[in-house]
Amino acid sequence: MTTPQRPTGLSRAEVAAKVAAAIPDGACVNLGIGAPTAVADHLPDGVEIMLHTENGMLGMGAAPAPEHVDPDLINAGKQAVTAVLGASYFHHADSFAMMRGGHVDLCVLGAYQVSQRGDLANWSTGAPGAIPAVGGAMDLATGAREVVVMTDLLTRDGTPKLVQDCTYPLTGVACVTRVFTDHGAFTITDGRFALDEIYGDADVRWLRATLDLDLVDARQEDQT
Amino acid sequence: MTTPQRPTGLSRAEVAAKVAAAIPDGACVNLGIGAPTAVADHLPDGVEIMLHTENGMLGMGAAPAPEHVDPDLINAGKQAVTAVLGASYFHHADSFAMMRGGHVDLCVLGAYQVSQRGDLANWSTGAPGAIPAVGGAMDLATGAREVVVMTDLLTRDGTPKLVQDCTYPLTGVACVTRVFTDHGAFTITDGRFALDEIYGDADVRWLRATLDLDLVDARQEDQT
Amino acid sequence: MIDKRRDTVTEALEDIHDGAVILVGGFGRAGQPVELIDGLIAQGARDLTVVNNNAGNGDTGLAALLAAGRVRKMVCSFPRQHDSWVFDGLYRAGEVELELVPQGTLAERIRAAGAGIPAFYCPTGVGTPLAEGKESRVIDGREHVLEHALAADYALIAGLAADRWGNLVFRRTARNFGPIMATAARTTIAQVDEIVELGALDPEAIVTPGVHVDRVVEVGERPWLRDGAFVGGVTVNGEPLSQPTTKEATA
Amino acid sequence: MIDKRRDTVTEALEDIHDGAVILVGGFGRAGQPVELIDGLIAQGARDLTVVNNNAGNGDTGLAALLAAGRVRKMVCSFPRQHDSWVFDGLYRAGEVELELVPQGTLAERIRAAGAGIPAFYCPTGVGTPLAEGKESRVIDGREHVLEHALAADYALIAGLAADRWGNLVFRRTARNFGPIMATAARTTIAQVDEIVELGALDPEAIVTPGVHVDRVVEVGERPWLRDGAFVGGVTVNGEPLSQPTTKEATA
Repeated sequence: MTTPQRPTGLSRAEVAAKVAAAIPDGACVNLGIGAPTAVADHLPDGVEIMLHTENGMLGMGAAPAPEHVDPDLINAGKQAVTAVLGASYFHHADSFAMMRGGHVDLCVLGAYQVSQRGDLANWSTGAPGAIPAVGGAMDLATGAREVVVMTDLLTRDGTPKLVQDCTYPLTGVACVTRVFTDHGAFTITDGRFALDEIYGDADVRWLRATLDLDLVDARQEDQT
Repeated sequence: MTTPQRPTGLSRAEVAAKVAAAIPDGACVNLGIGAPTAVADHLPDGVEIMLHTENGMLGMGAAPAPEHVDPDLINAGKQAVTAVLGASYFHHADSFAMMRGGHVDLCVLGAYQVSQRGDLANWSTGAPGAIPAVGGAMDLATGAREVVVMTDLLTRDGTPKLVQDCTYPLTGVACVTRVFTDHGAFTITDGRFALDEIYGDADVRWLRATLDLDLVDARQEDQT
Repeated sequence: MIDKRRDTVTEALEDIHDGAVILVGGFGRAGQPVELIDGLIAQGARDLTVVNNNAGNGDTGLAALLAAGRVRKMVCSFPRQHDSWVFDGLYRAGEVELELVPQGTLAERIRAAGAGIPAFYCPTGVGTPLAEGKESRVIDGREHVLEHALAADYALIAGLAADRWGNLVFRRTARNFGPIMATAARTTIAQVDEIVELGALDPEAIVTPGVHVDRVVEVGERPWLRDGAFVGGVTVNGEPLSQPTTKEATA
Repeated sequence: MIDKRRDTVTEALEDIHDGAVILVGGFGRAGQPVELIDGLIAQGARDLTVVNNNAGNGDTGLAALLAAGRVRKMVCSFPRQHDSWVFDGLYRAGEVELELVPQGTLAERIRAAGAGIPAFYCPTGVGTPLAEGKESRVIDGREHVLEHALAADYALIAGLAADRWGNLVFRRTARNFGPIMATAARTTIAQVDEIVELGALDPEAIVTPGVHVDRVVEVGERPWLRDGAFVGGVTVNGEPLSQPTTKEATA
C-alpha cells in the first residue's frame, strides 16, 4: 500500500478558529502555551468566555500594544497580556485548585501524541539528555472538565500524532475528548477516534491510509 | 490526711493579667472563648500583639461601644469586637491553616482537665445526653506553638482540674505547656507539673495535699 | 454573555432537590445567607444534609429551616450555643443526625473538595474521640488521621457585593466559610447586598473569582445589620445587645 | 512593638546558612524577588536547594544565583525555556540536581506545608513518569498519588507594598507563588516596592496577613518594570519586546 500525497490542510490560525467556534458561550477556558494561545484571537463575536491563566488570573485579555506592556501582567507562556473587565487575581495554589477541582470547563493543549483512548503526551519526547519540563500540563490534563487538543495531524516528517498507544511519556491518561488538526477534527469515544470533520483537501481514504487507527467516520453516521 | 481549708485565690481578672504578662511582645495570639477572652484587657502597656480570631481575622481589637457594634465583626465567641490598624480578614481555611501550620505563637484555652503529660480536656464532659460541640478547640490545641491553659484550679465542688490522667474526652494530647490558675501557675515538663508561682493564700503544702500529683516545686529550684 | 444574576431568591433556588447536601455559609449570624435560607424554607426541599459551622441560633435563618423539619443531618463543629434551642430539641428527640467535625478540619475538607484533593492527612483530633475509627498514619514522627473532602450539591452563601460574572467580595468576619464553600458545591448560589457593574470590583481585592459562583441574587442591605436584634449571640463584653446600632462607625 | 522592617537587603538576609532550602517567588520574572536574590549572591550562602516554578531566565536574578554556583538542587515545574541557558548548562554538566514537579502539585505541596497538612492525595500525574515510585491509592474510583508537604528554611518573595506588621499586597500576576511561599518557610523575607504606614493597606484586600512574614525590606520601584529589557521572556504576541514601556496604561 502506498501512502498518497500529503493534502493541503488548514493553517494554524484556521485551526484556532475551528477550536474557538467549538467553545460554548460563558465557558471558563484555559489555553495552553504555544499554538493554543491563538484560539483567543478567533472567538466569535457575541461570545463571552472567562480565560484562565495558570499563573493566577481569570479574565485574561488580548495582548497589549507594545507601549502598554506590563511585566507584572503575563500569561502562562510569559507573554504580555491584558485584563478584561471582571478579571481577578489569585495565588498559585488557588489557581491550580481551580483546575484540579474541575472548575475550568475546557482547556486547549498542544500534543506530541494522542492515543485512541485519550492518553496525551505533550511534555517530553523522552530523548536522552533533554531537560524535562512539565509546567502546568499535567494539572490541566487531569483537572479540566474537557481536554481539547489542537495540533498538526502529522509531524514534519509525516509521522501521525494520533496513535493507538503513545510512545512518548504521558501527560495524562484517558483525558482527551476532542482533537482539532489541520486535516480534520476528531472525537474520542469508546477507545476509538471518530472523525467529525475533514479540513482542506484531505479525504477519508487518505486519513485511513495515513493513520494506523480503527477510525470511525462520524460524519456518515450523522448523515444516516 | 485531711484537706486543709480552701485558701483565697486570684479573681478571673487577676489570672487574666498573669497570663497577659506572660505573652511576649510581638506574638500572634489566639484567645479561646470564655474566660481567656479577658486576657486582651490586661496586656501591659507598650506590648503589641496580633490577636487572631478563628473566624477569619488577625488584628482583633477591643469590644466596641454599643452604638458601634457591627454584626459582621465578631470574635470566635460571637461577641462584637473591633479591628485594629494592621488588621486583615481571611476565609476559614486560611484561618485554620494559620493555626494548624504553626503560625499562631500562643493560644490561651479554658479547661475541664489538664493532665501531667499535657493532655487537655475542654470540650466535653462526656455526660450522657449532652450535645457535643468542639468548635476550634482541637485545632488550637494541636496547632498553636504553645498552648496555655487558664482555669480555676478546682471545680466548684473542689475537684482538681490538674490530674494524672484526664477522665473526660480529650481535646489534644500532650499539648499544654503552661497552666495559670487562681492559686498558682504551673509548667508541664517531663510528664510532671512544676509549680512556678503561688497566688493568694495558698501554700505548697495545701497544693500538694489538694492535688493528687507528683508536683515539682520549680520556685525552689530557681532559688538554688 | 456571562450573566449569573437572578431576579429573585425563588428563581435562584428553584432546582434544589430533596435529599440535597447543602453547604450553608456563616459563623453564627455573620455571613449566614438568611434570605436564601428563608427562600429554601418556602421552596420546600426536605431531607437535607446541611453543613454549617453551627446549628442555628434563635428562631430565624438556619434555626427556622431546622424547625421546619427539612434537615435530616447537620454537619458542624459547634451546634451547642446558648440560643441553639431549636437544634437542641430536635437532636434530643432524635429527629436530626449530627456529624461533629473540628472546625479547622471542616474548613479544610470543604477546601479540599473545591481543590480536587480527595483526602489529606491531618493532625487535628488525634487521640480524641473524634479520631476514633479513622485511618491514621505517622508522618514525620507525628500521628495524623486521614480526612476526606466534603463536597456538596449546593452552596448557599452571603457576600457584600457581586458582579454578573459572579465575582464576590465579603464584609469583615462575614467572609468566614463563604469563599471555600463556593468552591466545593456543584451549584453555588450567593446572596449579596448589592450587584455592581462588571469591572466595579477591584481585581486585586476580589475574594471569590466568578468561576466558583453560579447564581447571584441581590437582597439589599440586610436589615438586621441595623435593627438591634442581633440574633446569633452578638454581645458586647458578653452582655446581650439591646439597642439599635450603626455599622459605619466600627473600626 | 511589631516591626518587621529591615533597612537593607543585606540585613534582611544575614542569617541564611549553607545548605538552606529556599522558596523563591516568581513565575518567570513576574514576582521574582530580584533584589533579594542579588543580595543572596552577595551574602555567599551555598549548597542551596531552591524551589521556584522555573530555573532562571537570562543572566540575572535566579539565573545569576545559579551561575554563581550556589545552588545544589532546583525543585521546579518548568526549567526549560528559551532563555534558561544558565540552568541548561549546569544541568547538562551534572552540576545541579533537578526535582521536576507538576506545577499545581508544587503549589499544593507548598500550601500544605504552610497549612500543617503533611501529605495529601492528588490525581495529577497518575499514569505518567512523574508518578513513578509514588505511593498510590484509589479514592472514589480514581487513582491518586500521595504527595508530601514542601517546607523550607526561607522564603524570598516580592510584593508591591507592606506595612510594619508584614501585611502584604501584590501586583497583578506577580502575586503567583508569593502568598503560599510566605506560609511555608520558617523565615519569610519579602521585598516590596514600598513600605506604608500601618493601617494604610485595606484589611479586606491584604493578601498575605503579617503573621506569615518575618522581614520586609523596601527596594523602591523595580526599574526593570520600565526599562524595556523584559528579562524572563515577556513578549507581545510571541515577539520579544524591544522598546521602553509604561505600566500604568495596561488594563
